[in-house]
Amino acid sequence: MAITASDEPVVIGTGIVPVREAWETSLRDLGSHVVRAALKDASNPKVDALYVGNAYGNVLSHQANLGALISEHSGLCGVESHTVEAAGASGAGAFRAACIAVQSGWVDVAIALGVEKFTEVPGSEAESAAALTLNYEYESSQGMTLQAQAALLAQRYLAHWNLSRDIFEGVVIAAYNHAADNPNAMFHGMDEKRYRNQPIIADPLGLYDTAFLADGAAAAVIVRKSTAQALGVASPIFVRGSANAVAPLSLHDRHDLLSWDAVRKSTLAALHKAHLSLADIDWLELWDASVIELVLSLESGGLLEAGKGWQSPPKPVNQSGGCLGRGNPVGASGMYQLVESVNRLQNEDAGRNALIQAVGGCGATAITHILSN
Amino acid sequence: MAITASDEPVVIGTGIVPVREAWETSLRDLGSHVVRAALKDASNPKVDALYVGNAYGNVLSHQANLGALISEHSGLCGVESHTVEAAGASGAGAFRAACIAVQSGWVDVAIALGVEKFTEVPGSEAESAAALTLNYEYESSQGMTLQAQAALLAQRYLAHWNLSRDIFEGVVIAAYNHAADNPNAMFHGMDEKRYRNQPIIADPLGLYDTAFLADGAAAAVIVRKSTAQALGVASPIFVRGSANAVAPLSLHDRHDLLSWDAVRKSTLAALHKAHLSLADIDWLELWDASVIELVLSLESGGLLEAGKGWQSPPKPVNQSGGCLGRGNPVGASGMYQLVESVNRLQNEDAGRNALIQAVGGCGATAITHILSN
Amino acid sequence: METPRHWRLKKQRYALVGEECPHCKAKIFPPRDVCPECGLEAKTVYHFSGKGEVYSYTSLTDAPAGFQASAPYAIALVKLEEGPIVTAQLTDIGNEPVKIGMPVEMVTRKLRDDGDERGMIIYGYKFRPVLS
Amino acid sequence: METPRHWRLKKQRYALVGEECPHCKAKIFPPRDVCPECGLEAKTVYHFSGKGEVYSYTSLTDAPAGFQASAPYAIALVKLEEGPIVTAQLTDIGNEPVKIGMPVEMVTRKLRDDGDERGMIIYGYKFRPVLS
Ligand SMILES: [Zn+2]
Ligand SMILES: [Zn+2]
Repeated sequence: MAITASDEPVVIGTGIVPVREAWETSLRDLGSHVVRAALKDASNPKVDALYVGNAYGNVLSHQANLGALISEHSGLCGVESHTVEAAGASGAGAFRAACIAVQSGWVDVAIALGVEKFTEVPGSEAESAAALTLNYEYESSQGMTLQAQAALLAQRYLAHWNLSRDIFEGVVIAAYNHAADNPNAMFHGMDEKRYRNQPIIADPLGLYDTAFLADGAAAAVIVRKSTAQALGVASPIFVRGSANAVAPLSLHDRHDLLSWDAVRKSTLAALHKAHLSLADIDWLELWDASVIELVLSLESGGLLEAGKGWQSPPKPVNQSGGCLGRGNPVGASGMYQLVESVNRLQNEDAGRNALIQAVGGCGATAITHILSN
Repeated sequence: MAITASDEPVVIGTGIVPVREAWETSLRDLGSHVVRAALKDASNPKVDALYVGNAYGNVLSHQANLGALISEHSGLCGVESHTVEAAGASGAGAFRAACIAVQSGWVDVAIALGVEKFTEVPGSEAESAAALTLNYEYESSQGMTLQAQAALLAQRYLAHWNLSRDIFEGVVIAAYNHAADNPNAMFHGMDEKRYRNQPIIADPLGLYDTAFLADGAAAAVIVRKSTAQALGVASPIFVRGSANAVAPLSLHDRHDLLSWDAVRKSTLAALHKAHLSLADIDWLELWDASVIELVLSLESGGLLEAGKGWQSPPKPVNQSGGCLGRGNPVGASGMYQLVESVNRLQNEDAGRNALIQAVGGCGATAITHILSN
Repeated sequence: METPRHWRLKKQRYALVGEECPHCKAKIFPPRDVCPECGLEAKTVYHFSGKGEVYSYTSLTDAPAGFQASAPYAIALVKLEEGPIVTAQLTDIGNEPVKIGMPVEMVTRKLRDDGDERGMIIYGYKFRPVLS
Repeated sequence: METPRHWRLKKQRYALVGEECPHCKAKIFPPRDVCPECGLEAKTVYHFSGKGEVYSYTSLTDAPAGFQASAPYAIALVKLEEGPIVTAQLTDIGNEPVKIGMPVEMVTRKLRDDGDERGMIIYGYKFRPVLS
């Protein structure tokens, strides 16, 4: 069949559980729980495909082929399924795969799932496993970690712009305080005293400057606009733009450490696809696995000037609390951003546009979506 | 833009290296080598996306986010990229993702890559890692392995049909002998004496009844037919059908152990999409990570009757030698099947149809493509 | 060491605790959210008798990491009296040849010895021939 | 134990062996197939001097598995004289505070001690302050 451009992907149902340390629950149960919730929310359409965004299941749960595992557990035997992996952008990658699939006309009803389970192993092992998204041969094999990468960026940023680490305080406290209003968040507020007393774990970054690794899952049901009409869905949320762009995986392979090419390209491509400019965007959810990543995303995405990414942005950013306030189930976080944004748009006046961006690795992969109500 | 149904995906270039134990080469080098070869074969079009099919990189090479790693290493900074994982069907999953992407109109030029690197670790660790595609909580944690799964299927099959393990001999010897003509294959022939002297490793299956795990990579460049015409490609290979279907991951969760639902559904859906029946198919490449998997694929795909999957099929099957004769770089094997089939169709008279099917896990995920010249 | 997972699975592993579907009465193991027979929600706890028969089997000489101490061992699909099939090792089989259809019953045994993972020993279900 | 990988990387790790692009003369490390500067093929072996300066740095108290023995340690991006940036630990820094721009030179040191992975010890490059 021929799909017209105006028959764009829309979201017709979502499922989400609070980010937490879900000791008592398996990867499979976390995933199937939100898949079923999303399907129920969409009035149980017949499903064609389930795309699973996950970064660490192979290592932390010794489990590959999550597509077959979770679809069976969700009562969806026989559908299409595979895993999408792009480090922290895995969930957003599953969402984009679902959008592309319905847009192709080869798939009518797709579910995008983001799921991550860190508490299968003790915290130290989880931190080591998290370094999988670095270049093993030339980064993690030298003793590099995710937090150290963020620290190297932050150190260079402060030196380049002649700033002190105090600039991070306002950004981080805002994230934790926004999370106080998010029922899916692990953290509920932060005061100056607590922030200033944090231990420095990778100079210049402290304990609260990097998001806590945690468990979580979120899912969305995606169809074409015409399918939503046929199903009688009253107010779907439109996916107007979608883009994925990568940069060199390793920090040492980038021409400019402080300019995130993947974020810039992905932002521009998603806006271009949506026929919108940044001025048309009402609010944004950007990536903040660490505070410096949010600063660089704000600068490279064009919302703040270079060297000023720590200042107050001109539009609402990360009112969810972001990864810092919500907790970071890495491969699922992109779906948290998207599902929470869909739910928020459903409660806002019509005509709002939101830009949602997840980043995998330390600026290596950026996947951007533009949602509208 | 609106894509018409007749503007189907086509393959305009391929790259492949022989399956082997590539001690001296990294996952990244293996991948980028065939990506560049495929691009050169396609006269170097501007690339929009690279989809990486890989099953074990996280565990065997401690490396996630292969999309960013391999695209940079291939000189493709800034493209879209992510990893597709569906166990043995990962490579075929990347191919399907590329087809869907160009069909959506959101992507014009996509590369599908299958890459797997087992020789990063000693053989025993590789065998243990391979069990990741089983259900960890209820299969691998009980001491189950891939070979044991195949053996359980084979044992039940022989008992159910009252047959002896001699039925496997002809199937396996044919695979190894077909491989003698395949320059990408590890093995080059097998005689009865050698087969009969093989050690039994998981009763009733012997050493040669399961494919050897090895390293490999293969890639294809996929565009829409109209793009191929604009690029001046003389004779692209058409992707007429494509389908992915899953079954319960664990053998113990299946209603009928000897009927592969995923294979049946995926075969029928791909034929339906291509508006073809099995009678229209000239030859097939089916999955044979073990001999019993080929037997069950032949039966569930409808080529031979139940209980007769070990007999000579009515059409040419696995003239490449299959995984048994080629060696099995698991997440890459699906792309080997596809790339070799594309290359073969380019040298055949026009009007041929080939059915290519990869299976992930032990019958858990089946991804089928129908290619025509 | 993977304490959370093994703590979570202990109940199922020690006593074959699954579910009974409240809708179609199917007995379910491993436990899950959706009944594989009728597709409706399943949550009622059900204790299996642990009796069954060998549905298929093989024996492994090359054991995977963590299982070398028990190699060679027989691993089987066991069809429980109540319907579901379970993956498990066979134990205490002595010189008796394993056969499809052979009656077996559940026992608790050491499953693996995580020499590499800080000496953790994991117990769980295996099946042995029913003494007749 | 991961012999194949470490054997493969030994040359780069012991002596900072990279490439020089035959087309644009860019010096490349780590070695790769395509020159990151001009996009053409790069294969000519090039030995780096091992001299450079700290481009960025941090110090870690919580080290990942395999690196606990050397914790706390400083890890840096080092900009080599010839252009490329390398990720590496700093060593022999004594009480001198690390600074961006500080001159450093390559030395070979023990990188990790794979206690968990059969006692394999891996050597490779680290950088130390240049004695002035
Ligand atoms: Zn039921
Ligand atoms: Zn050059």
